[in-house]
Amino acid sequence: MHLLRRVAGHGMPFALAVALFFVINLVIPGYANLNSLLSLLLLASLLGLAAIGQTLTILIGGFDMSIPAVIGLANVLTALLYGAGVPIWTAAVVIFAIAAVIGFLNGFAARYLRLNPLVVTLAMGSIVLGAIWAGTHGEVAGSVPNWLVQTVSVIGRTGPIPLPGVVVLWIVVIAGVLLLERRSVLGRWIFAAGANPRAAELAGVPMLGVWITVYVLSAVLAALTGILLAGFSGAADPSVGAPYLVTTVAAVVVGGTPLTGGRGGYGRTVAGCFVVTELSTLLVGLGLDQAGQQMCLGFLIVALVAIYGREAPLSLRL
Amino acid sequence: MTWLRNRLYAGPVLVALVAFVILNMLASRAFIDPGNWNGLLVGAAPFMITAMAQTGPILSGDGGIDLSVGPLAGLVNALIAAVLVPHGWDDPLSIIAATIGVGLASGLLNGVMIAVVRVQPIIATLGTFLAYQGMTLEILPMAGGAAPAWLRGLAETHGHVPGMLGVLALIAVAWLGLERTAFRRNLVAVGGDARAAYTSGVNVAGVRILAYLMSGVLAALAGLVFTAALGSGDPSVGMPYTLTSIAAVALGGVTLSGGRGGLLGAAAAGALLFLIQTLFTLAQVSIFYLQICYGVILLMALALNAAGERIRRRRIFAQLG
Amino acid sequence: MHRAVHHPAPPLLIEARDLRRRFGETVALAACSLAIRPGEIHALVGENGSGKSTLIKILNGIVAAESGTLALDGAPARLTSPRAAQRAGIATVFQETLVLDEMSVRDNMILGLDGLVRRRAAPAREAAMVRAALAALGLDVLDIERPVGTLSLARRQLVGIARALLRPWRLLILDESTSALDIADRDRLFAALRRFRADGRSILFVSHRMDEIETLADQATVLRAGSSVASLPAGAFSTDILLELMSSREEAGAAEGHAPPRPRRSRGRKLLSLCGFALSAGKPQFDFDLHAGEIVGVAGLEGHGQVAFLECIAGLRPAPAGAVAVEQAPIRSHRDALRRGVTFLPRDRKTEGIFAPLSVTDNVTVSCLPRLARWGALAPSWLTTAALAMCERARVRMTGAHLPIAALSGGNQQKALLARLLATRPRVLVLNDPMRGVDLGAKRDLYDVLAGLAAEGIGILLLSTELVELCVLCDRVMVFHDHALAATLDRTELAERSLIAAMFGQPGPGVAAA
Amino acid sequence: LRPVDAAVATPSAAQQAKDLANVPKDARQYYEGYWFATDRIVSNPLADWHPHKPPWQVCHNDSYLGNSWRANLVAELRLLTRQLAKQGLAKPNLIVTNSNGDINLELSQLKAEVAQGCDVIMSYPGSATGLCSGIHDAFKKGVLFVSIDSIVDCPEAINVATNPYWRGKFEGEWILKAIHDKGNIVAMNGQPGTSNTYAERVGLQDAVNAADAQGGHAKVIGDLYGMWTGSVAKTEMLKFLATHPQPVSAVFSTGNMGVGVGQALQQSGRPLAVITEVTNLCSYLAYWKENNLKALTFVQDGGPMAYSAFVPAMHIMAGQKPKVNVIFMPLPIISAQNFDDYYEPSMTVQSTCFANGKDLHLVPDSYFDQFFTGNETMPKIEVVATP
Ligand SMILES: Nc1ncnc2c1ncn2[C@@H]1O[C@H](COP(=O)(O)OP(=O)(O)OP(=O)(O)O)[C@@H](O)[C@H]1O
Ligand SMILES: Nc1ncnc2c1ncn2[C@@H]1O[C@H](COP(=O)(O)OP(=O)(O)OP(=O)(O)O)[C@@H](O)[C@H]1O
Ligand SMILES: [Mg+2]
Ligand SMILES: [Mg+2]
Repeated sequence: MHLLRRVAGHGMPFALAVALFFVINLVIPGYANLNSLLSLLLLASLLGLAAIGQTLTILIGGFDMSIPAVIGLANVLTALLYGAGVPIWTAAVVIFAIAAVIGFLNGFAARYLRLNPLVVTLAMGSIVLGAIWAGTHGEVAGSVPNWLVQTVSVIGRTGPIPLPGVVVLWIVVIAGVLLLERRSVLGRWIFAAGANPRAAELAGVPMLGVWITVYVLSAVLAALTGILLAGFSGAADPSVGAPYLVTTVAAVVVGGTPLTGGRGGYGRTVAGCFVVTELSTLLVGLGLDQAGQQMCLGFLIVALVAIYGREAPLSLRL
Repeated sequence: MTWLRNRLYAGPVLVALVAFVILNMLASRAFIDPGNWNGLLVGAAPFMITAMAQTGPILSGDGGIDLSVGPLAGLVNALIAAVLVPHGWDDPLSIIAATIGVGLASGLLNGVMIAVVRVQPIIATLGTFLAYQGMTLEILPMAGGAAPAWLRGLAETHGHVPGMLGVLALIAVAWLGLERTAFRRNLVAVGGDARAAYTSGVNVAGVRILAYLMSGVLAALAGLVFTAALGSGDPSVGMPYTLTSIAAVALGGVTLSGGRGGLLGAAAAGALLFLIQTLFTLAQVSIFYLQICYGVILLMALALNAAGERIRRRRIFAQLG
Repeated sequence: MHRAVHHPAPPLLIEARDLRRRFGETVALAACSLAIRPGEIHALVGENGSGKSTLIKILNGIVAAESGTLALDGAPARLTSPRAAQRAGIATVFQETLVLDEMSVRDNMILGLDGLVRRRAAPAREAAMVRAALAALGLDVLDIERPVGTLSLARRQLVGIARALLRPWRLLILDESTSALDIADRDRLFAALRRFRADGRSILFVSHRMDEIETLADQATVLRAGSSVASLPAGAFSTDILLELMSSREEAGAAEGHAPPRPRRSRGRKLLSLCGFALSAGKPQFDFDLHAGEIVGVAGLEGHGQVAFLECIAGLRPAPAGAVAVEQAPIRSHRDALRRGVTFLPRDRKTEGIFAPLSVTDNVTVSCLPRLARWGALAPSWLTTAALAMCERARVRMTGAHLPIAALSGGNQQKALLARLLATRPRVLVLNDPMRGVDLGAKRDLYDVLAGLAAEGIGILLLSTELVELCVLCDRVMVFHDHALAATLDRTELAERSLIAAMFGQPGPGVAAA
Repeated sequence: LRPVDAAVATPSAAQQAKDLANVPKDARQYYEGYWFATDRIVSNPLADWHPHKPPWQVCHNDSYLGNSWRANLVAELRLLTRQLAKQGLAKPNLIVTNSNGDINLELSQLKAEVAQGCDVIMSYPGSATGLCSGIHDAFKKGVLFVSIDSIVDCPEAINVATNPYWRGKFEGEWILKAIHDKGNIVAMNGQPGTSNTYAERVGLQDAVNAADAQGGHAKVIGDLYGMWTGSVAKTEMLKFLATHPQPVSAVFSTGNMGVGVGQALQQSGRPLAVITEVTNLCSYLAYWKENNLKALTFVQDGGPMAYSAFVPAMHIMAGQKPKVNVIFMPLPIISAQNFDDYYEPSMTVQSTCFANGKDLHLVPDSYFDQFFTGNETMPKIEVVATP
């Protein structure tokens, strides 16, 4: 029974992602074309990049609710800096640096001061957003380089590869994160830290270091998403990250990574990203309005998790 | 004595609350004028009630949380203004019955999904969060509808006595009553260590479900209060209150891993959040800085509570030697 | 084999027949039968993972048996939850001391008697009931409003037992609930148990300590690999017989199944040194040196400072007075200790030791990853090799290193943790009661492992609550009393008697000159 | 697609006549379908109400945080207040509150403003009905409440806005002409639950229904919600296009989303459709120029919009009486004909300015005269460009 759940949990999200794709093709005649597939990939990859931080922080037993704010910050700064004539790469470095600081503060507060990660990152998010507004009053002039727009465009290409740059980037990043999880000291430490913090500490895992590194990673990747979104919408907007609060968490849990930490991984989240994107696409395809979409999405998330994301009963936790 | 010990956790937030009342008074005469107290109370009540609604689930531990608090309040507001009243069910009995009924139903749904189906609370309630939002829009696609006079009366004064005071008093009495029962002990036990509670014979699932029922009813009451205050329905009224309720519980010194705290701290923290904002309004500080300030205060509160907790533990171990 | 069958009257309090239960691939109970008569103390013995706790979980309705029958007073019974079991008159103290640290002693004990909202008794009566139950265990002194977290582990375990006594019970089940008790508490408990037997109530008693079973039990049922292989009356069993029955391996060794005393070895160089050390300011200070190849025992009644002593050495808490140093390098933090090769084995395996969801490999290698890695990168094969090597040394018995460690029995989990320590290439091992709740087979392995390590020149500090263990294994034993070093008994003076004397603070031979 | 006009019942002709009785003849054309924004239009709302004496404390009660449209609105109010102050008619500082989407909070802020001694409260309300009790308090205390661009359904409030229904219908009719009454239309709405969004959408629907009655074949095949945010609009549009292979001949976009919609079409390999917008963002004009769209947009920067509401407020504070509580006005329109009067080469797809052209007035000040009785001389104010 234990085993069964584990097996189901492993295969399920991936099977689901594939199955859903066929379902969409069935219910929506004419969906099967390159552009549809490309925009699915594009949207999934934007979500995927934003969800890396969420996955890693959840793996160590935390949470990152500041992702939307950091996305917004990076998005705005990209336009502002580049618009002000700063070379995009310099701009990127500056943005990543700022993001890193935010991540550091998150990790430090959550681990060293032992404050609840959920609330800490919520608070940090509200500080960051407030700062953006206070700085820009919502008026974000500026511009983004054309190639960036191309990178995040469905019809964009990457050299010989017939895929938008962001998708290629995502594929590379996926490989990177999976290697980090499975084949690096940090990766093993992340899982230990999440599985049993007290034991990890006694076993000599540098907990503070791990937490700070993970939160810095999370913030930096959120910033990357923010930069890419500047290219996606062609303009800057502090609230551009808002949708990613719910969707990143949804992607992680639908992928089957329990919020209790130490189990799961980014591979599952990748599947989760596809499932979430496909679901919302399907609902749009079925012509549901906002109200209907939200209701269905709500029930679907719970239903899916109830199928394979259930917690062990108390009696087995004794 | 025990009564006091069980409430020590709320000390800091109560102090802060008093401080902010004084600051507000200094900031503007308007705040002192009794004519405005009702308005203030009406403004603060939803913060307080949603905060209290959030407390039960968080106390019940194992990552307990109820994201659906805000949307449920919104849904009740829409139901009253756009369904009950238009159909002529605008007498106190049917509206209050409906409110409590919806609250119980929602609490049962969340509670069963979490305690019986064993879906992680944050996910289960994320589901209902989205669902309720959708239903609200379905019922009430745009602001409208109306509240009966008696209901609007809750937001007015009756011979210098704000109606809202009645609502809050009612909740307080109910909770104080509940605290005298075994429920609080069971809740704290389940939140502290579910395995210990289970093996010593506590009906853990039952306690969890009760906690979410409590949350549902309180959130629904918040919806009732919205309807009284707005005198109408608005599909977007509930949304912001999920986050503020979580923030308030954290501010209120309730340990977010469950097991320690109560409604008092949460309610006080809810009022505090409201007073911070009024202070900014009175002091003419830009809303932009309010966002920053919320964040900073929340962090500071967390840090303080954690520090207090650490001191307490150190004392414990000092005794242990 | 089933004694119950030959004894029709008086009616059996509990009769379980051919219970079977699997967990995934592991068979926890194969064909387990148990018959408990009213007014008897019934011992349940078996190696780690032989199914004792599972049987008890079934008697509490925590897990359900897949097949087999359960009868109370001769009538078939279905127990679906601990609550139902309590109603049937079964009160259980589980293996882990499950109490709520935040809560007062009183609330901890009343917990579970109430309904969801209905209180069982008025506050005043509650207090009376609680005091009565505590008095039965000689804890009348305890302030019942005090948070349980402020009590020592032993006291917590006793509160757990008192909580069970508070229920209206006819069968009291103790699953290794004496593992943390010191002699004084244990004797008091046993006295109480005998009283209960006298007024016709029964006790099911799980322990890995043969001495306890011999002194206490009227009847002993032996589990092997999930099957009850025998049930013998008081006269009919002895330690050796039980060992023989429960161990699949036939060589049931010397008295108490312990290895023969280690031959005395010449001290190596000085590894660890304390000077002017005291457990709290004001207490007499003392110096201490740990030499290579030495096994030094640490003993004391629960809560007399010996654990704090270990934690200071492991850098887990600052030394109140004096300095701890490894070859002149001071130890101020846990990281210092690890850097200097001082590794610590915590007492509570479940909460401080294992990473339950992770594989044995990950559990064993977690402490030595940087050494195995090249530029932070790891190949799985490197990890597996290292893990297998260490498990080999620690005699871990398992089906595969890729399995989650939670699927190992407690004893093997313990060995896996020892393997983790070895993987760090330690110079000093600080072990906090490593044999707690480990069955004799596993113990024998662990003794040999420790002896071997000492022979390799590792210094070992061993805290144990089992005096025999200390006598057999250690070159000297430091005995703590009232947060001070009461005595240091040398190999020549080591005997249970002298140890007990020192633990109770009576000046015996070799009392340390502070 | 859910029948969109389920929630509101059309009042009888008699009722309409009664409501519109006091609306000036020349303005009536802008009042069609007013009932989607307000239950009824009150005649002589301030008959026995009297403004406070100057100097006035001017206040603004806002509901939404952070976009440049709102920023311009508040900035303009500040400048206008200063103009009054120069004439000794007002205190120089503008008191501003912002509830960031929390309606209950906005209500208590409104009450606080009344208590703080505001004499004129301008507002961009977050709810059509939620503020009424606060507005009533204000009214009783002789405080004027003027809502800008978004209508509140309370008898004591003065609303100065464009009729969202009229806007939606106007766009709808223009689209239908542009696509010759046949083809598929996608509605990119703002935020679900807001009355502007709703009324606009109904306006479109009625236009389409009317055309179909004349034997047209146009229909609305999708309702998307872009939250007035480019990236969201683009995301929703991409998902929609991926799942709707049928051709899209026009998009009805309601503010700040035209560029995102267009990009989505292009990137999904679709021909650029007819696109209407309601905000005159420079970025949209730049995009328009780049791809020479077949497009249309209203001119309604936040600044000029604030000014348009401020003028009637001054009429009232000067002592004149409004004939009705809802003042609807038309808006300038940018289309192919006058595109060059508004477009400037400096505009890019990223620029956040508004293309207001030469004249910042949305309507000549004289437009409002017809809504008032009495001829008290009102203070001199002039619309100014916001920084
Ligand atoms: N919840 C569980 N999930 C999976 N396997 C389990 C579970 N509980 C017990 N087992 C398996 O059943 C076997 C018997 O477990 P049990 O706890 O009864 O052993 P035990 O006799 O109590 O051992 P110990 O002396 O260590 O307490 C164990 O070896 C374990 O593999
Ligand atoms: N959730 C679980 N999954 C897998 N195995 C489990 C689980 N829970 C318990 N077990 C196994 O059941 C066996 C006995 O469980 P128990 O908790 O009694 O072990 P233990 O008491 O720690 O062992 P010991 O008696 O040596 O201390 C152990 O081998 C443990 O690994
Ligand atoms: Mg056991
Ligand atoms: Mg055991």
